[in-house]
Amino acid sequence: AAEPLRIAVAANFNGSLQQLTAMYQQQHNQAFLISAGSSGALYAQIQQAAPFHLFFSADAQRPTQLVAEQLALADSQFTYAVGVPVLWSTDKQLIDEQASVLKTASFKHLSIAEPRNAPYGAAAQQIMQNLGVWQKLNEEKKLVRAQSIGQAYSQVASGAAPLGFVALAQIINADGSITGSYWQAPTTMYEPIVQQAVILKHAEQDPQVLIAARKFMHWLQTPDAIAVIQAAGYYVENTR
Amino acid sequence: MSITASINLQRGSFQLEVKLELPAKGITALFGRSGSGKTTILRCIAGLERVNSMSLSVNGDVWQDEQLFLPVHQRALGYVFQEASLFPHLNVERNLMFGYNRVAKAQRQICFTETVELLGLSSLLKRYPEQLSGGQRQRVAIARALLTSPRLLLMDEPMASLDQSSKAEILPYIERLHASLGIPIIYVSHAIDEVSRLADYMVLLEQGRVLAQGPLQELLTRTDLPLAHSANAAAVIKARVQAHSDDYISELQLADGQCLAISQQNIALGTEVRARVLARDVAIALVPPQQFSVNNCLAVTLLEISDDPNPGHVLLKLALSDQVLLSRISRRSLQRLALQPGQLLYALVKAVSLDL
Amino acid sequence: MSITASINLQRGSFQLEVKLELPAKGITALFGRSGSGKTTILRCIAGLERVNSMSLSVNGDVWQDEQLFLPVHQRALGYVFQEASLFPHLNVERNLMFGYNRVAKAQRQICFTETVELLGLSSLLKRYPEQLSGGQRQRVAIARALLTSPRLLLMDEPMASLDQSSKAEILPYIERLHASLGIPIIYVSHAIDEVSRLADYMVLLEQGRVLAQGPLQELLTRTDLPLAHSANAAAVIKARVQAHSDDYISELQLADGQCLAISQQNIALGTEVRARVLARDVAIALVPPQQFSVNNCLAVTLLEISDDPNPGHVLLKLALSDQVLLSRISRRSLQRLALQPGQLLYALVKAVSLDL
Amino acid sequence: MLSADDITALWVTFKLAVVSTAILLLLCTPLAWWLAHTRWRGRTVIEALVMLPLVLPPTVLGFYLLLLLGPKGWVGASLEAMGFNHLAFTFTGLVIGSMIYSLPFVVQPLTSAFQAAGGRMLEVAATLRSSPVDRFFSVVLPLSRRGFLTATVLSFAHTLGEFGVIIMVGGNIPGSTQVASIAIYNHVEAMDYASAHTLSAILVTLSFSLLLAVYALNRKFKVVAIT
Amino acid sequence: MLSADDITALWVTFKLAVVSTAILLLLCTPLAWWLAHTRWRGRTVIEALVMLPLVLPPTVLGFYLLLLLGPKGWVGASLEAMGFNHLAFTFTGLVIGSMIYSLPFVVQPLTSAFQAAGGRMLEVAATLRSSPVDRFFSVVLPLSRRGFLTATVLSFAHTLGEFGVIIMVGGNIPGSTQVASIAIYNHVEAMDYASAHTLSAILVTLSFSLLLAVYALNRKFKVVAIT
Ligand SMILES: Nc1ncnc2c1ncn2[C@@H]1O[C@H](COP(=O)(O)OP(=O)(O)OP(=O)(O)O)[C@@H](O)[C@H]1O
Ligand SMILES: Nc1ncnc2c1ncn2[C@@H]1O[C@H](COP(=O)(O)OP(=O)(O)OP(=O)(O)O)[C@@H](O)[C@H]1O
Ligand SMILES: [Mg+2]
Ligand SMILES: [Mg+2]
Repeated sequence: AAEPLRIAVAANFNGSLQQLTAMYQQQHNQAFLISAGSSGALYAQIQQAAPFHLFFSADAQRPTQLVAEQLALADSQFTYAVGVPVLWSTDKQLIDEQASVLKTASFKHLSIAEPRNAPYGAAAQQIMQNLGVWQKLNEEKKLVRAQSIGQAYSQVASGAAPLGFVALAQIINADGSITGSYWQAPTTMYEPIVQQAVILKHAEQDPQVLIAARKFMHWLQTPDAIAVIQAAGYYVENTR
Repeated sequence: MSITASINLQRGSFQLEVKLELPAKGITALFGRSGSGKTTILRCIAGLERVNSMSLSVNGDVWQDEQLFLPVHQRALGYVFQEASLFPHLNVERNLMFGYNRVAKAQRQICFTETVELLGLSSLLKRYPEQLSGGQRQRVAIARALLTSPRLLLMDEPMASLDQSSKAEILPYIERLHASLGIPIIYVSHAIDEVSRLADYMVLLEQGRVLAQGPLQELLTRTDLPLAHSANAAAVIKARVQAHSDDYISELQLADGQCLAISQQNIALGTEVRARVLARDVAIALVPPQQFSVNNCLAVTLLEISDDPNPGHVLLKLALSDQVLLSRISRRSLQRLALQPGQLLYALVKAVSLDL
Repeated sequence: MSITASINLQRGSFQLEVKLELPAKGITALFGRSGSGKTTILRCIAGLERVNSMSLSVNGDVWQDEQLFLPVHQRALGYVFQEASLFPHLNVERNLMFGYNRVAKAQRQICFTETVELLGLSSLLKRYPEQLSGGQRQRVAIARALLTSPRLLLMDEPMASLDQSSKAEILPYIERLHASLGIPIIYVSHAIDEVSRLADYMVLLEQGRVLAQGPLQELLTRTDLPLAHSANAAAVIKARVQAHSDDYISELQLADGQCLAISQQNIALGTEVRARVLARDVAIALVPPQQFSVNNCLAVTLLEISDDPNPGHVLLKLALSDQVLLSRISRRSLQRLALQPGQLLYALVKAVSLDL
Repeated sequence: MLSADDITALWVTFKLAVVSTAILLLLCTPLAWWLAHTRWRGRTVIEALVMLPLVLPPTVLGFYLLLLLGPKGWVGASLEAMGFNHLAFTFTGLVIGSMIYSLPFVVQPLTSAFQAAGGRMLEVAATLRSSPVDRFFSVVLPLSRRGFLTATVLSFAHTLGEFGVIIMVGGNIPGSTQVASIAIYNHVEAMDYASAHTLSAILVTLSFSLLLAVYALNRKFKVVAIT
Repeated sequence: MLSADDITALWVTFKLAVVSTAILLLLCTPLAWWLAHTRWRGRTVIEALVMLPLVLPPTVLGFYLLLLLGPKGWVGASLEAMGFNHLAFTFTGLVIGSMIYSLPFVVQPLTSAFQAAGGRMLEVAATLRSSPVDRFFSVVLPLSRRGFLTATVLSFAHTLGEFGVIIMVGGNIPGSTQVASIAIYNHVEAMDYASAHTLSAILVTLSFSLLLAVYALNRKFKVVAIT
């Protein structure tokens, strides 16, 4: 197709999306233009008529809101991935199966994404609240709030913060292994991190594009694509 | 044709209030003590001070009045500032070219190479101002102003940091310029000898006010003004070149037929010249002395005897036909010779102390 | 005790190569054409030019040699720059205070208020430099340098933009300072009259080299040097104050008993003084003239007749007992009087043209 | 090593820095001149206003600019009403955004330089028949060269690095509004540190060479001491 | 309207801006003096290096700083070895981070100012018994006041607004390292535009008043024309 599909993607899914589009491009000769950013910024831009065709948000709230504002097509909204928050450290010993380190609080800093803007941050907060350590850690000013889950990862990976809540997708190696120690919280401790995508109104301007967009969105829900997403460290619901 | 200016300006406690009516030809000296307002007047004429209650016309062209303010760069003037004020980012040549290039070719009346040569700048053209001595800088500033071929030249103590020999080279050049091109010059100087040599007209300033203005000759010999009482008081005598003798003396003839011997001048016979005679150089005799080196012995009438600031001195005003000569002698001599106004005397002046 | 300096420096094509041996008392004049290196010498002495091959000692203290370089601010000198160079961010008072405050109280020898008064700055203290006239700025610069109570004063044409009356006020003050405090002064000037009045010692410069150096009297009358041939050539005669008469004349006695009348001076009887006699002011007679205003008629012997740059003039060197007098007369007079070396003559000098 | 997008981003970055610095210099020169010479008392207000773009976080400033330049914004809507496109997500929008953010870096040094370069030399030039415009180019410009250098270098370097405004206004569209700084940021976010390091190194090296050239060129000219 | 955290953030912001600007001025003055007066040819390299913090995106610069200052970084590890704490996520770290980022804004204007303020006036002061240090304070400082103003204002305002470096190095801990700019950004991201507008307005108003005061104060002193 002549016109590339313009995708706005939450920065934390950017890597996986690149992989997916590369695959899709080979199979279907479809060109893409991918703009990564924070979901909040992308949402504000879409409101200001940014020329994006697809929006991969890091949450469900913004796509829903765009649909409500009639800036996105309601029938296209779907959950492309469900994020998995993990407590992670580069130190092999630091985190045990019970994540008792959270209770002993024998660390200087713990990095999380800002709970107000980042779903992973919100999940981290819920997990720690469930464990009853949130208030104490917060008051002791041990919680380092990164602007995004990517920053939280950087802070832990650099060693500046000894541990932090990151996304499983960030720490999982190509062979499925994980460096350092980690703890995956039971899904009951937090509201699921539902990451939704939606086709934007802007795509309707060109029927060709709309068709291509729908085709790509459909492909994302095929086992081929799901396998890729799962391998990247996400949980995927198979239902719409 | 003339230059008329009326200026009224206040700067702090200093008030300048002058009305000037200057001849449009020749050199006008602005003379006055430090702080009397000389620079301020030049700045007003150049248009560098924004004064509302001011009018100025040059040779009939109005440059400034209530309605009009001709911007500085449209006034065809040359200004030599009190400090050399060369452009630090340009070398000497480009400093000189700055004004030269901004004058239409047709209006250029002054030759670049000649000026550079005469002001001794040939070897300095590639230097930057910071590599020049004080006197060299000042010479560049003079040349730079001249090279705009101005219709009016303002010079603020242009010779202050120049040595005698440099002055002696530059002064005749300026005189010549003004003679051949008829550029009127307004010239600020503290050196009365420079002024009495150069100027035709004079404005005496005191604390922002004009004390007197008029032809140089008149002002120099007015005993009610401070000039006649200054150490270098002088009179200027008009005479005609009559002969050049082979002992390097030129003979000048005065209106009444008397002769004045002066060191040889390179001037055509018949030309009218002005000889400057310092009051201190004139001695008085009742009879012409004999076997005496002094060549000039002029018959004069004593007009007036006035006191000098120094109580041991008196100033004599002498009539030399219709011109006036000044003589400063000691009170002791006055008494010894029992001089009285109206008396016929001989004024003795050495040929070597006469200047044109 | 003396000031000795040996300087060797290259700036572009200009080379300065001088050895100076100046008396540690009195005023030394640096004299030379524009660009001859006067300012550069002062800068070297002040330590403002970093020159390696230079040595300088002042009154026995070494300020600079191969090993040592005393930084500028540790040299107890005062420097009046060729341009006033006031601090633009400080008003006059704070400009003056700048150096004054940086000298230990015990070392202050110069009174603030007196200096301010004498240089006519009292009413300007609150002004900023940009609100001053050129001459006012220069006066501030002089006062500022003096107020550091220097042990050596360097003055670069300090009077260039001052009028006669200001000069007449400031010069005696400087003379007095130097007399009472014994501060040696190195003084750059183009004005030979200023120099011959002030200086005791003189250095003649030409293109970065010393043409001659020595006591003023000697250099002024050396006919092989340009000074004696300049328009203001003068001799300096030592004499003793003998009487003050009531017609405001002071009588000076020369070594051989002859007398010199001069306008009244406020100097104690018996004091030895120096009278400056300009060559152009001395007339020659074979017999003393009668009924003549000139008061001084000195018996002299003609020592030497030399040519002057002006071919119509000659310069006579006259012996007045053991001192030397110069006289410039016209060649015509020379021939008319048929003067010969060895001849006894009368030198005539007006009392009013004598200066101390 | 570098993806095609990275290379394009580098190209866009330098284009943006050059264009916005050049326009800024053009526009701010008269403003700075006026600030340096006016005696109007309200001048301080303008000086303080000029600094304000620095005070807001870049992304927030970008957000407000987006609101202004977008189709619903005052500027964008006016443009659309006149038949043009609105400016959000365009290179023009980017230029406007980074110009606003770099405004203080240009106005401040130029104002300082102009304050120092006025005075006597301008008077001299005027008496040498130099018109006001001519004076500006032949006297003020050369005497305030250091100020222009500071302004240029600060604005240029700052545009290279800043992306808060740019990402909001430009939308980070590869090939048109994606700049190197965003690309690096994306690499970091995507934990592709190798690419981030490489692109950073290239950006830094290129900028360093450029700055070095500018400074060296500047020193080639005579350093004029204004004493 | 404002939450307690917002108020603390405002306080931290101004504290950070004041502290880092003050230290920067102290440290950069000798550096700028040296740059202005050395004849060493390598000087251009230093000048170009000083500008580099601007070239990298702030968050990326912050990332590299974090690597350096954290417990595994060269600086952080050395500190810990000496028994101190590493600097990541501390106010000290914040100060260091924003100092590095504002370095060019201080060095550049000061260097320009010092280049202009040298020369004759220093010579005069030296002949008036003023030692080099004394000269610096009594002559150079007053004559380069405009340069210091530019440096102070640029560095101060820039520290108020920029948070890319700060958030990485400081960790955005409410009450200790969270600054106003991050708070505003968070409001925007959380689509709480009302709070964003309010906090922005407060930050802008406060800064504006401060800048106005600085400029007005500056004009109170005599404006010195260096002609
Ligand atoms: N802004 C000002 N405020 C107060 N007085 C001022 C201001 N500007 C100039 N003056 C005064 O105006 C007077 C005239 O200054 P001007 O420069 O014209 O003097 P001048 O005759 O050129 O003296 P000089 O021979 O010393 O150069 C001076 O007394 C000076 O102090
Ligand atoms: N950087 C330089 N490069 C080349 N020549 C220089 C440099 N600096 C000074 N000169 C030359 O050195 C000579 C001496 O300068 P200096 O200032 O000492 O002269 P001066 O005797 O004070 O003259 P003036 O009476 O004009 O002030 C001058 O001819 C000047 O042109
Ligand atoms: Mg004047
Ligand atoms: Mg000199």
